[in-house]
Amino acid sequence: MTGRRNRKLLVVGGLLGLITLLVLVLPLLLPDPDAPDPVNRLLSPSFEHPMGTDKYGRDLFARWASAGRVSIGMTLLITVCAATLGTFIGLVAGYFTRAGTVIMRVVDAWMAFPSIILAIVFAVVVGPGMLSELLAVTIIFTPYTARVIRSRVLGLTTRAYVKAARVAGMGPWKTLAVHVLPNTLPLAVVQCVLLSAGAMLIDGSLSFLGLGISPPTATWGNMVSDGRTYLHDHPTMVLFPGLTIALFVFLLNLAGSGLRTLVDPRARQLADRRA
Amino acid sequence: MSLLEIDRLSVGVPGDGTDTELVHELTLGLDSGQTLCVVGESGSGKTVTALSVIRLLEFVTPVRTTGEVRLDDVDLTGLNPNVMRTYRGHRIGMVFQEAMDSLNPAQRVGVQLVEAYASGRRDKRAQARALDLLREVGFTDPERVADLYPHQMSGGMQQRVMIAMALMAGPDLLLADEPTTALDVTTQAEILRLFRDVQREHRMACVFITHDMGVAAEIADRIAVMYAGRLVEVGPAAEILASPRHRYTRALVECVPQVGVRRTGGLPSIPGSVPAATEVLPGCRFAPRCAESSDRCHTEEPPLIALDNGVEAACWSPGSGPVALPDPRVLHSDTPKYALGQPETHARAAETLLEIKDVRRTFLTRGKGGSPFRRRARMNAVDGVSLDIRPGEFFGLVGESGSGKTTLGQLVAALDDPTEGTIVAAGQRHTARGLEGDARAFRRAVQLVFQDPQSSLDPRHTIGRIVAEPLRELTDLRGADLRRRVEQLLDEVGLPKTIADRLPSQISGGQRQRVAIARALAPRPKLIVADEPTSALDVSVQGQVMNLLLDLRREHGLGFLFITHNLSLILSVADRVGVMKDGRLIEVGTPDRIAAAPEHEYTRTLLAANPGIVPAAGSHE
Amino acid sequence: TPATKSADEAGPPVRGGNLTVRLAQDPGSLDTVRNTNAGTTYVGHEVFEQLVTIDAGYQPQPVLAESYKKSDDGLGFTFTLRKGIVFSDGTPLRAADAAASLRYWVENGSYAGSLKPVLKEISAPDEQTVQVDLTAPFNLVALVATSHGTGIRKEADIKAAGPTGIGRDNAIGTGPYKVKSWTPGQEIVLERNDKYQAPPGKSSGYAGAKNAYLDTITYKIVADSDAVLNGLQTGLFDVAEPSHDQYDQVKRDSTLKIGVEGAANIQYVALNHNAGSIFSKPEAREAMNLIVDKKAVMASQGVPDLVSASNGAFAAQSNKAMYSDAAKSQWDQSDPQRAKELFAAAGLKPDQTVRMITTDEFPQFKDALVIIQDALKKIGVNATIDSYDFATLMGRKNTQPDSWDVLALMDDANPPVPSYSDNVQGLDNMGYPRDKLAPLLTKYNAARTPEEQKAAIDDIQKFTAANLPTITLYSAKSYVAFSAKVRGYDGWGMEFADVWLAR
Amino acid sequence: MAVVVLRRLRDLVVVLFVVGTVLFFLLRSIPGDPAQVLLGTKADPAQLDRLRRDLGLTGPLHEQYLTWLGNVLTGDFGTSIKYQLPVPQMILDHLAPTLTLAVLGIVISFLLTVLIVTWATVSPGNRVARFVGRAAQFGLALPEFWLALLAIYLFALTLGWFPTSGYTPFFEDPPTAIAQLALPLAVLVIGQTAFLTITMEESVLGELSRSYLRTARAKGVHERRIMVRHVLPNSMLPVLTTAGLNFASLIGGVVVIESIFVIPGLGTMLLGAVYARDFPLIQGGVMFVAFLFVLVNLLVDLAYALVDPKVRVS
Ligand SMILES: Nc1ncnc2c1ncn2[C@@H]1O[C@H](COP(=O)(O)OP(=O)(O)OP(=O)(O)O)[C@@H](O)[C@H]1O
Ligand SMILES: Nc1ncnc2c1ncn2[C@@H]1O[C@H](COP(=O)(O)OP(=O)(O)OP(=O)(O)O)[C@@H](O)[C@H]1O
Ligand SMILES: [Mg+2]
Ligand SMILES: [Mg+2]
Ligand code: NI
Repeated sequence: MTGRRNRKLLVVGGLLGLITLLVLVLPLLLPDPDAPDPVNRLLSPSFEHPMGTDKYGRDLFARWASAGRVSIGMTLLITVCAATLGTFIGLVAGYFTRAGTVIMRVVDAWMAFPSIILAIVFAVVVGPGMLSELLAVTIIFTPYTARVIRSRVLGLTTRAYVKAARVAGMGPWKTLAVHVLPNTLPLAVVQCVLLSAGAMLIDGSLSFLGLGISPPTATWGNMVSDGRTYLHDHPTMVLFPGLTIALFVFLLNLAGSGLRTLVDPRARQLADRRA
Repeated sequence: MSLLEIDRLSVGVPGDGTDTELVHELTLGLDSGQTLCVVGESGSGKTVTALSVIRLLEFVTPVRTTGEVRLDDVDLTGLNPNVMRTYRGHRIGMVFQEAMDSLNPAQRVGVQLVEAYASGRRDKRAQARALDLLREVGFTDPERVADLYPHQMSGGMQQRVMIAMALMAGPDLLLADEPTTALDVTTQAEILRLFRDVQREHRMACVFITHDMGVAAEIADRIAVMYAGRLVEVGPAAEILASPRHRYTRALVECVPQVGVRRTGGLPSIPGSVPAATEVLPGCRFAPRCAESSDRCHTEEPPLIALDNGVEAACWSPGSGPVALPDPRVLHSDTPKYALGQPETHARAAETLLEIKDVRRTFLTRGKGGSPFRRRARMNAVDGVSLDIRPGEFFGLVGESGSGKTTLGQLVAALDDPTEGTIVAAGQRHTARGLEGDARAFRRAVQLVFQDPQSSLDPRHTIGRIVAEPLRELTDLRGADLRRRVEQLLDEVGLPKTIADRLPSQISGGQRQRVAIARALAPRPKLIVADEPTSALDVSVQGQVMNLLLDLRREHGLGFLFITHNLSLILSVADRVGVMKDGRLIEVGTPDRIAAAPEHEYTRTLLAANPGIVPAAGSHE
Repeated sequence: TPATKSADEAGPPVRGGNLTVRLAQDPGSLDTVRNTNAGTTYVGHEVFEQLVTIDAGYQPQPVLAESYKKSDDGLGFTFTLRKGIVFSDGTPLRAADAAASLRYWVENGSYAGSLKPVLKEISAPDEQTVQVDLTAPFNLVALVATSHGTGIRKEADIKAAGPTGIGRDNAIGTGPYKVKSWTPGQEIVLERNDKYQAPPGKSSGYAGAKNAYLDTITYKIVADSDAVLNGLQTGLFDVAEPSHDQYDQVKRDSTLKIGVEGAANIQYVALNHNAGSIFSKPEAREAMNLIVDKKAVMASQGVPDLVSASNGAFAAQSNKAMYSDAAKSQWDQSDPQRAKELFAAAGLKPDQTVRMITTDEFPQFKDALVIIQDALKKIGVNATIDSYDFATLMGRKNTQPDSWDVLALMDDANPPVPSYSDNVQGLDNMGYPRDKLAPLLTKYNAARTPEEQKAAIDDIQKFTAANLPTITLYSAKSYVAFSAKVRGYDGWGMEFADVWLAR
Repeated sequence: MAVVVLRRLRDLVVVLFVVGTVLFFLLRSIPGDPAQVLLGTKADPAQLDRLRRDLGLTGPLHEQYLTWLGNVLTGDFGTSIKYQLPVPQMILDHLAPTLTLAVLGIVISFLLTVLIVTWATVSPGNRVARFVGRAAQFGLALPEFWLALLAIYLFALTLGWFPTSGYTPFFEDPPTAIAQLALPLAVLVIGQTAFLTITMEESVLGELSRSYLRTARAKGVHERRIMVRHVLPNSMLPVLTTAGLNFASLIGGVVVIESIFVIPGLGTMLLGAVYARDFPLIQGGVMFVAFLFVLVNLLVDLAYALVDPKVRVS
């Protein structure tokens, strides 16, 4: 049972790694993804251009690969930021109960903010691009992470060993760092993986709305967006990058729930039921 | 022909690679109208056996069962699931330990009762029967009770409903898995009485699972003792209690604390702990812990053989005759080895170690459940308690669940601030505004041992690191000195040095509690608050841990605030005992006085309800 | 040459029906003076009439004015109104309404910026006469005719104007259509104005007699440009302006017809002359001109039918009066190597990036920058592109003048006067010597003969080429795609007052 | 109960205050203002300044804020700069499409989820039931915008079954309205159902390990009845919460779908308002969305109170 589960997780992780490796290596072999070639604009997929070319004549396969770098990189970056911030807030809100109530009120208000609008406002304030997307998505995801982590921390603080640390004379911040944080980490890691799936989706949405990374840099999301214009004649321009996002997110979700089965016995039952 | 015949039943669950055998070749019989008590320490396979009889285990985990379970000569193990379902409830009823969890929280108990009757047809007959049974299990207003939800009832009420539910379809056999373990002694006494009455009334056979010999003594006709998945001894209750044969049974009987028996010198215990189901032992599974084991015990597994007086036991060197239970009447004059019970003899007699004055702790409760619709109410968990503890004194605090013992303990350990009143511990004042003065000095002086050894140790820290933690925080010891002190502490609580590198999950429950104690000892405290430090442990291990605490007290002159709900235990070891009820300290006195002449009505109830093995007349020469 | 209406479309015109037109944005109001949204103009032309407007050949033609007269000294203009005109609500048109409208336009309209300094007075001496007095000669009629803001409204409506202009509810004009309903953000419905009094002459451009065949015109507000083509193909709209990117697809679709608009735009990149930008240095500007391969940019549009070379001129080549090829030779050059040296000479540091900004409003801006970015990359200059919504772009440009170097936009290729053109005026006046430009503009305004005017324009064009406030890329026409059942329409100016639907 | 509702309403006010204030200062810090949008590229600075003054956008920020706050407290949410209409009216005008989408989307998803999970639970081990779990996980991974485009390509452009975009109020023209809603709704429902299914599956699983099922089995109750009478009702609550949360976030989150399918809803309105720097409209719109968010969660709590006896009785 456990063996099969681990094997599955390995396969999923392997696939994720493979895609990542592919987008890391491929751009070295492929033509410049940003070099326009107006003569060859809007070609359909062929042997020479496996995914065709876009309106500037840029090779879409090369763009797909370099977009992968950016999309995966952004996803990682966003995940790290949102998870770090969310975990910190969750830890503090869960451990310091009185401050926690206040913090959670703020988090509630935070969640009530329509997220896309928030992203737009950020894109406008900071200018569209990496930074604004990072900020916006971090801000969108932080409260969710904070909530999950907090409920976990609330569970942990009732554990006697947290109290025991106090009896042993340990200060609250040190207790947080030494006893609470390490025991939240597995969950935080799982949360990270699930969050990265969400981040990739929202990264797609933002790029799609033109609020993401600036041109000519490609991302899978803005490739879908760019292909939209030619949906009728060149549906593959939308199909390929979108499918990649779907696949990647699917794998991330699988990895997330797979990891969770290692951490959370209840999730293990769910996995067994699905198996 | 017996009603229930279990024949060479083995239950295995698939593990990594091989099956783990949870129950091995168990053979038992039960006549109708009889009560069989199955006793044994945690993990000995009692629940697995019961669930295998009613075939509920297969819903939880894939199981491989061999052998037969016959009810009226029908082999249940071979029935197809649909036929088996008709046996459940109608032929075999079952009552579970956690009544609260065992009831559907979202249905009125009336509905749940009706569902148990004839496949849940909601006809008048079912309802009438439900009300009848509710009345029978002691509710004077069954109509109202039937309309309640489980969470609106106390634990005792829930357990009664569970019993009524098991009776709805009129089964011939009732399985009860520790139905009273989660309850207060007083409530437990009521439920046990109810059980006896109901069983007699309905002429049912009953399998009653417990780990408490005292409980078994109260209601069993026959007793079966299980150890590590094996049946080690079975026979008439009186025989087993009066003259246990298997060495394990004898040790178990000996471990049961008794009211009025002073044992400040040490409690009986069984060394070591129950082997895990996966552990391979060629011989008697009890042999490693057995004081009387011979070579044969370690190499060859003893079969269950019939001995005299209808007792069967699986032991190569069975004992005989009564276990040497100390006689309460005699042992009143028992003098402890060290006269710490008499503070006058102590140098620091005049000063007090702990002074609690009119302490009150009020909680704003928000009701149960995770919903926002909770009404706030004030509840005084500790309601004006005053108490002094002298240096080196062992003070026992007893009371029913929810009486505020833990809350008081937390106040003393300054994990919580009193709403009113002052606590002075080791010269440090503690009031509603928090600790006054040097918090580190306070922590050095007052330490706490928690109930659950499992959760009081950080699962990610090694034992060494756990024990070193207070040393790092509260003392200046570092480096080699620190390591030496940790080793010394481990040694002091009787643990090998090598354990320092292990994780809590890699040691047994009893060892974990020792580690927790070593940690509490680390800063050389003057007062240790011990909140039910043994109640999560088996009786045998409980003795080990108690003995350790008593030894430490003797060696270091430690003061103890020892919290427990086990009256017999505390009466046998404490210098003074306080009884709490509803947040108040209703009675304080020496164990002798409390045992002999309880002043408060409630104390009397507690004493009366305390299950115990009353040495049978004549079994004591 | 502007297209003329072809009468050979099968069958005689039919009255009735509804035409659905796509608008990219809800204009919010029909205040054509203060609201520069394209939709305001489109709808405004159906609802309001000007004293003078332009015909399909961009020539001034009287509409509400029966005639107009320029005084001999060139400082006075007299417009005489046609008699018997009433607004769609029945109020008669008075000269005071026209004067108030013109005054409102001069006060608030950006178009009138160049008129303001020479304007003395606008008055209504009698019920039928509007008099405009100037302090210096000015090509007034051309400006009035071309400006969308000169539609005549009721004086009362103008008085009721709020901070953001004349409200939606006061959109009463004398034009062939009037507002029937307006659902903010969703649609505007116009219906035939029964009180409309057609001017004499055949319908041409905005001028001439309109027949108002359609019962209603529904403007559907659809922001998403990619939904436009789908909408046209599935019959959601009858008329829309798809993007250049969609031109091929539209052309291939047999159910759709294409009308190329007469109006043209000049696409340009503006160079920031502020000290905070590398382009404050003439060498850098020169370098930029050399690096931009205008032909490649033009080709990247993929719509050869719609684009033509700008030759560096601020007006389209078709605009005979304004076009000058004085800058052609400079525009034609492309020399990356020289550009590289010039950038170095300007002091462009190796790690310095050229910050290019634009707006998402039209994809072609970004397209141009992508090509330029690639060209810069080839000579080792890093460039970034940031594309904002329009408001941010303007805010950025105005409030953070040191935060950008290059800005891609477009401007009308048929400016009423040269000073109106961004390519002449520059986007900012901090580093760019507008003071030296001013005399040239004055000379243009004072010109009496076409020859004098032409000479003045040549001078202006030379000045522009020397200082390079902008680099023009190409001139482009917009096109209108419409369904086959739309008749009597050739794509001229989204003007539907003479269009009918085939049965 | 009333006290609780009042307390929650107080929280609501706090949330609105925080949202409103944060937004106010956020908006004033972004480049570009409504004057520029209205007057375009060629406006001269004097004109811009005049318009700004007329719009009340000059003067110290804190004064502007106090003015705004005062107005809001007296129930005046201002007038849209672009449309010259009271903000509440603008919101009302754009509410119907969004609400239709969100309500239908959630209700259909909820019902589908219950159906799917019930079926999968009652017949565990079923191959189709297993497939459902997988499918839900995959559905969760599909980017909404992409799904929308594929749907348009397939069902509108290629097959021509549905219009590509547009919105018609239902009572105006039911067949058109339904046809236009079909695709966006389908896209929404796929994502939501996937999410709710996973939530409910987990919830069912939690219930499956609860001891009361053992009791029910010990009573001899039929497995199917155990699932239908015990497990499913009890595992519905978390799904209700999730559905409520989703509904609330949908209100502000259907921007992408609204934009692709050209639906004149709140999302489109807010997007347009941001681009036009229509400060009062953004302010009012976002506060309204936040209000709905909190309100729906309050309603979910109330629904909880009706369904969950633990809450109901105490
Ligand atoms: N579903 C299961 N899968 C695997 N192992 C199990 C399962 N249930 C019980 N066990 C193991 O079987 C052994 C016997 O467990 P059982 O619950 O019968 O003990 P018990 O005598 O009832 O103990 P307690 O007094 O703690 O209830 C233990 O080692 C336990 O870990
Ligand atoms: N943090 C808290 N908030 C609210 N009520 C509390 C809190 N802690 C304890 N209580 C309540 O105070 C009362 C006393 O609890 P306490 O844990 O002290 O009892 P106890 O005597 O230790 O019981 P047990 O034997 O079950 O451990 C209980 O009714 C409990 O519900
Ligand atoms: Mg058990
Ligand atoms: Mg307690
Ligand atoms: Ni033995």
